[in-house]
Amino acid sequence: MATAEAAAHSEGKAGGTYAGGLWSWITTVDHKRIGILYFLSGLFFFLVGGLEAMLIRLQLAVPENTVLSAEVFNQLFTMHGLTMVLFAVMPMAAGAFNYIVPLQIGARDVAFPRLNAFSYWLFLCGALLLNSSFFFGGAPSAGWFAYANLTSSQFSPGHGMDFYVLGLALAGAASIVAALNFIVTIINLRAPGLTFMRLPLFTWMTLVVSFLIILAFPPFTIGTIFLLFDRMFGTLFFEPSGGGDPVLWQHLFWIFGHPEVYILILPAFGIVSDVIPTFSRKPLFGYPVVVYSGILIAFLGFGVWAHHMFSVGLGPIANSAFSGLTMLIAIPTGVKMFNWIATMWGGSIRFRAPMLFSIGLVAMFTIGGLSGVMHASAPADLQQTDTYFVVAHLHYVLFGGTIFGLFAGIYYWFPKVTGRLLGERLATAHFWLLLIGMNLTFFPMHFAGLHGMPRRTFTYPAGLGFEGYNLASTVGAGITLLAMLLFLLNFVRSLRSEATAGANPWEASTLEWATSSPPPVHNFDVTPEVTSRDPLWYDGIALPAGEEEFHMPNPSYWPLVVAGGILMAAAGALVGLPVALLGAAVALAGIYGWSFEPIH
Amino acid sequence: MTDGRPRVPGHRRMLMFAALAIASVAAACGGDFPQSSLRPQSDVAREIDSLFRGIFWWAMVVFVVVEGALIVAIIRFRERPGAPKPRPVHGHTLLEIGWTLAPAIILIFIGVPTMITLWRIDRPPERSEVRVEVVGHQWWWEFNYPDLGITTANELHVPVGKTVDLRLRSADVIHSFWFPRVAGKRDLVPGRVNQLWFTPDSVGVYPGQCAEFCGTSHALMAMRLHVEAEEDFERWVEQQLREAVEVEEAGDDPLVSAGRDLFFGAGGCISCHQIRGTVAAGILGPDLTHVGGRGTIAAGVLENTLDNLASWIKDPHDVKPGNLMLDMGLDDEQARQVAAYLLSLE
Amino acid sequence: MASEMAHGAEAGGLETAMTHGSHEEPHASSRTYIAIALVLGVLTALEVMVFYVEALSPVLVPILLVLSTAKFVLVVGFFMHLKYDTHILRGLFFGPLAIAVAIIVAMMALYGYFL
Amino acid sequence: MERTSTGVPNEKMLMWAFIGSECMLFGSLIATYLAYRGRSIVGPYEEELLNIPFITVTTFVLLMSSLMMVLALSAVQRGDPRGSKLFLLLTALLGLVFLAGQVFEFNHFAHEGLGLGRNLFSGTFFLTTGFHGAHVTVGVIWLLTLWAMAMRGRLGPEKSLKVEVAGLYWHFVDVVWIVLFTVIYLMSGASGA
Ligand code: HEA
Ligand code: HEA
Ligand code: HEC
Ligand code: CUA
Ligand SMILES: [Cu+2]
Repeated sequence: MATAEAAAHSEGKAGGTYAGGLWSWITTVDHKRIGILYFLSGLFFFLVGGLEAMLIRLQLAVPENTVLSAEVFNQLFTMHGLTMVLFAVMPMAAGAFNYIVPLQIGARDVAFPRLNAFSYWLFLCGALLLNSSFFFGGAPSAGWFAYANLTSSQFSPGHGMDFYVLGLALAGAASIVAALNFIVTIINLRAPGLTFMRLPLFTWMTLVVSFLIILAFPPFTIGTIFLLFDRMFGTLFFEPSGGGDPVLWQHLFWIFGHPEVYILILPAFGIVSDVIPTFSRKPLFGYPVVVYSGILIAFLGFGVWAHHMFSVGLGPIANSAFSGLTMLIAIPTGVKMFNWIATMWGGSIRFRAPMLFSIGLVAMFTIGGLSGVMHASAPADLQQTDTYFVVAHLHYVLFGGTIFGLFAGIYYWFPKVTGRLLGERLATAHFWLLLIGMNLTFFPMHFAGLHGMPRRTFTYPAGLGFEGYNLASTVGAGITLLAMLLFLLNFVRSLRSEATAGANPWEASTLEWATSSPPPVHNFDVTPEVTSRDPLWYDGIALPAGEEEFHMPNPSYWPLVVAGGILMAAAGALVGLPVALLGAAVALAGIYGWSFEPIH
Repeated sequence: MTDGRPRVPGHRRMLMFAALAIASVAAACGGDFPQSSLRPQSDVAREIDSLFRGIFWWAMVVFVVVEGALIVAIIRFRERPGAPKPRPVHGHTLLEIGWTLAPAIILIFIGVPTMITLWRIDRPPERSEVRVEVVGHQWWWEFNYPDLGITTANELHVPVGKTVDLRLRSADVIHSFWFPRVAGKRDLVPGRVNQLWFTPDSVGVYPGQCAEFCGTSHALMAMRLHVEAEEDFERWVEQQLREAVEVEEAGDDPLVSAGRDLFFGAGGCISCHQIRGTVAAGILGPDLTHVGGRGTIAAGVLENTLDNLASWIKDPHDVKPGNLMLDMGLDDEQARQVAAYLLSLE
Repeated sequence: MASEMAHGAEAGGLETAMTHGSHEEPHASSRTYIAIALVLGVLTALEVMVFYVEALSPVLVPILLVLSTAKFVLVVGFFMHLKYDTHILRGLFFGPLAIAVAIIVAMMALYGYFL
Repeated sequence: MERTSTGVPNEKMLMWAFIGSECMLFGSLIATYLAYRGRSIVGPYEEELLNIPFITVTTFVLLMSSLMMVLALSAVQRGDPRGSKLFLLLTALLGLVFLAGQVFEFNHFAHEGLGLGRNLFSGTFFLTTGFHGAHVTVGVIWLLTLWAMAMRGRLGPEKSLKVEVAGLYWHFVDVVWIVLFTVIYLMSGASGA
């Protein structure tokens, strides 16, 4: 198709190739490179979080185990939750936003390339800051939602909670900045003819998720700042002795926390909405409905937060309101499931790795969704909350949903990014092992929970009937680990293989497949004009003739300087005022350097 | 990263005792799952259970439909050589309406029973026959019966068939009160007073546990519920109302009297514990007036035997990491003496 | 009143409009801005007055809500130009604002304001 | 100027999206302020401290700075360097006056015994208004930067977008104060829970 010409074009163009070397990565403002950085960092933290999970499972393999001390165990599940949610899934998704979205909308880059680099570096600073707590007296250990007043300086005297506050403040700010960038990019940089109702679903869900991020993170930021002030300056926000209400933290956290779980799942929904049509060779069934249901899920997501608080004692009025609103979300989510199945229906399904994982998502997420509805019933949840039943629910939606969706995306776009296909046999083995492993790990947790096993317990006594379930979970976790090792093997091997994928190996329909694999620095030699929803399938693309003028932005190290300054300022809160002031000065200098640096 | 304290093989041995204790409870009345929410023994727990079972079956229906359709689709429409190119269907309005309405209808069947149960159990009880004030501490439970003037710890005694009306509050951080066999959870939130009630309908001993992460030893913050026949409960009340000295004078075992001296003297125990009728009036730890009569100690973690008591007193952190009882530096012999004294406090 | 002002701006015909390479409606004139600032000042004065009038205390909150909403709308609509900008920008602002307000109201309900 | 799908410049759209996010930030602060209103268990209480006449004056100052801001923008767009410089400086100066008022108020409260950790009112009040003050501070720095550019003749009509975006920010900060002034000060009599 158009791609061959595009590829041929890029040869002759100035600025069509990347500079090499470490410095070029550090100063890069190219969305594709930043996407790769995001993804690799996310993958790294996925491994870290996975390792933490393995230790958790090791300790819980048998009753009254003593592999880990209580203190270490409590740090591990806290950091496991935080790492997976904020430093594995979100950056891996951000990697895909960065790499794919500009390609899908026919843009040369995001709207603010340097801001984009800044988001990445700030995220990395936040992640490293939080994880460094392991080496400075212990990680936070109050759970990923860190309920007050256990987090007060009285009950969490070490620095763990300070790292929590500061690390997550940086990561949160980074996410907000990145999301703002994507909102502008998607609204403003679409190729001619690419109307909103022609956007690929992944781009749509990126847009929706970006809105969720800019709206959900601020309440959490405020909550952490209250906590910081309570801990450092003696305010009373969560201090019962001064009239403060620890439950306020729960509200602020979950006003963020519930939308956050949709921040985690919607990118995966976007991916499978692109993958399923490709591998069924049929356009997405009910496109507008799938789009609107995504928006509706996000919107409703702001009105259900107290379903995490049914046992707090908010009273029957609040509980029934939140219970009912929560159940409503099943409707738009179900609609998505049904439209995906209808897309396959009547298609010609190729079971390549991306499709396997997409089907896996539909199958597994449904289970997690249904246990979600069981939670949504407030009285029923009084028996389930804070037990392993919740742990089962959250892993079915997060592992069976998000992780499966992300792997679908990894297999789908790996050839676009590298020009190479991932090995199909290892991929298939990875899929089946992962499916078996995760079910063996997380399905028994439903029973453990209903039979009375609380979560976040570093040990459990024999005799309550939990032994079998836990052993099964641990074995399952081992299988998951094996599956992941297969993936890593495949990843490394494929990187070394020959680049034979071509522009559009899956014969997909969206714009990112119209350019070469990997794409040239400027993505498209000529901005394509789009005339249909599936441009590469039904003659929906026109490439205007002639040369086009464009400038790619210069590399810049200012984003890194500003992020570093902010990291220093944050660390200063722990180390001392001079460091904080110095950091602030560096950041400010960075901002001025940045503002007056020529872009092109 | 462990704070320099030696790793504890003892900890494991101790828990074994608790395990045995729990197993015996299990054998007595719970089948294999003595702490299961699926084996309800009270009005509230039964109501929640039947609500849950209803939802469960609706979920099964959805599960079968979705997974069934998925499996049919991937089998029927898998790629076959020579098959024609699929027709590009873009949607179907009636179908969309159908699969929007169907879940909505199912949700009505889930939502209405939910609301009915919610409004029944989430309001004050119709009768309030046994009132208990529960105070959560890191990591043990204090039970006060304001009408009866009783204070005890970690083991809650109630008469069968009477509505138990609990007021829940916390002395430090958030805990959550949970006896799965008789009721759902309710949090103990500092600065708030919560309510929970249930009417147990069968005699038995049921394990329960703190269900909100509350710090290092959250996992070891268990408790017991003794649902007793009316007469047994009254006998227990009478026993609890007595002051400790009366009981204690009965025995003049040398071990006991040595232990008593240590308890009130060099042991330093009275700075934290109360024994009514004596000078011991500490409030940081559980009331020990009738500790000898409890089935378990240290919040349901250890069976109440001489050996266990002695190991607890000798090294409480070995059993329960991070717990707030101080290691008073007693040696084995002394610990046994104090333990013997405590066991005499029935 | 709002529409009159917009009209006045057009009638004044002051071509302060800047084109960003796109079609853009004319901005209001300096005179309009000053008029709006005056109105804002008056509304503020009214608010403070209402605060001090004992007799109005039962309806203090509704009145204040109306007055401050009016100020809010004036600044956003004219100073921030939203009245003339594309609906996308309006959505970008009023969508989040609606969610924020809904959450504030829900929190007030949860903390016993409407009981 | 880059082509955009909507005709709205990227920077402007970025600022509006950011303002949307800020709605949630200040929304959370206001929600907390209201949730905790009237729950302090030791004094001094808000009724004893809040000085309505004083704050009315600073409120008025901030409103006027918003007026200066639109005038500055219109001067830049017109290509009127004198007006640009004058109005930008005035905007920033009025902002500084407002900040000075806030510093004075905070000091006064501290003198009356309202330390940061004194009671619930102090925490919610200082953080809510303090956050707003921090926004004003950033705005003032930004405006002064623009003013410096104008002084060096580097702020012609072609740069008016820079001023417009800064203006959006500044007006939003003003709008937030309209809400805080009403909710914190004028509604202080109408205590909640
Ligand atoms: C990807 C993340 C994700 C997603 C998508 C969801 C989706 C849902 N979640 Fe989940 N949830 C979490 C992540 C997620 N959750 C996490 C991490 C926690 C724990 C946090 C913690 O405590 O640490 C949690 C906890 C949690 C709780 C609190 C439990 C407790 O602590 O007591 C509740 C309560 O209502 C809940 C409900 C729901 C519901 C109703 C949905 C719905 O959106 C699901 C909708 C989907 C379906 C229902 C399936 C498909 C639908 C159909 C096929 C249509 C027909 C269906 C019906 C008619 C029922 N979740
Ligand atoms: C996206 C989110 C996500 C993901 C993917 C996972 C994945 C896993 N989780 Fe996690 N989990 C959470 C989010 C997630 N979890 C959250 C939010 C909580 C709540 C935390 C809290 O209570 O505060 C939780 C809690 C939680 C608990 C409960 C802890 C407790 O309550 O005490 C358990 C227990 O088994 C568990 C297990 C696992 C396991 C075995 C996996 C596995 O499936 C992981 C598989 C991944 C890998 C195996 C990675 C590959 C690793 C390697 C290849 C190792 C080699 C690497 C190196 C040598 C560097 N998780
Ligand atoms: C610093 C205060 C403190 C001191 C001193 C102290 N204790 Fe304790 N004690 C506690 C606390 C707190 C608990 C609850 C621990 C838990 O279960 O987490 C406890 C629990 C106990 C229990 C278990 C009670 C039950 O019902 O489960 C016994 C028995 C006990 N202490 C005996 C002693 C003896 C004997 C001494 C003196 C040698 C002593 N304590 C000294 C604070 C103290
Ligand atoms: Cu108390 Cu957990
Ligand atoms: Cu939720």
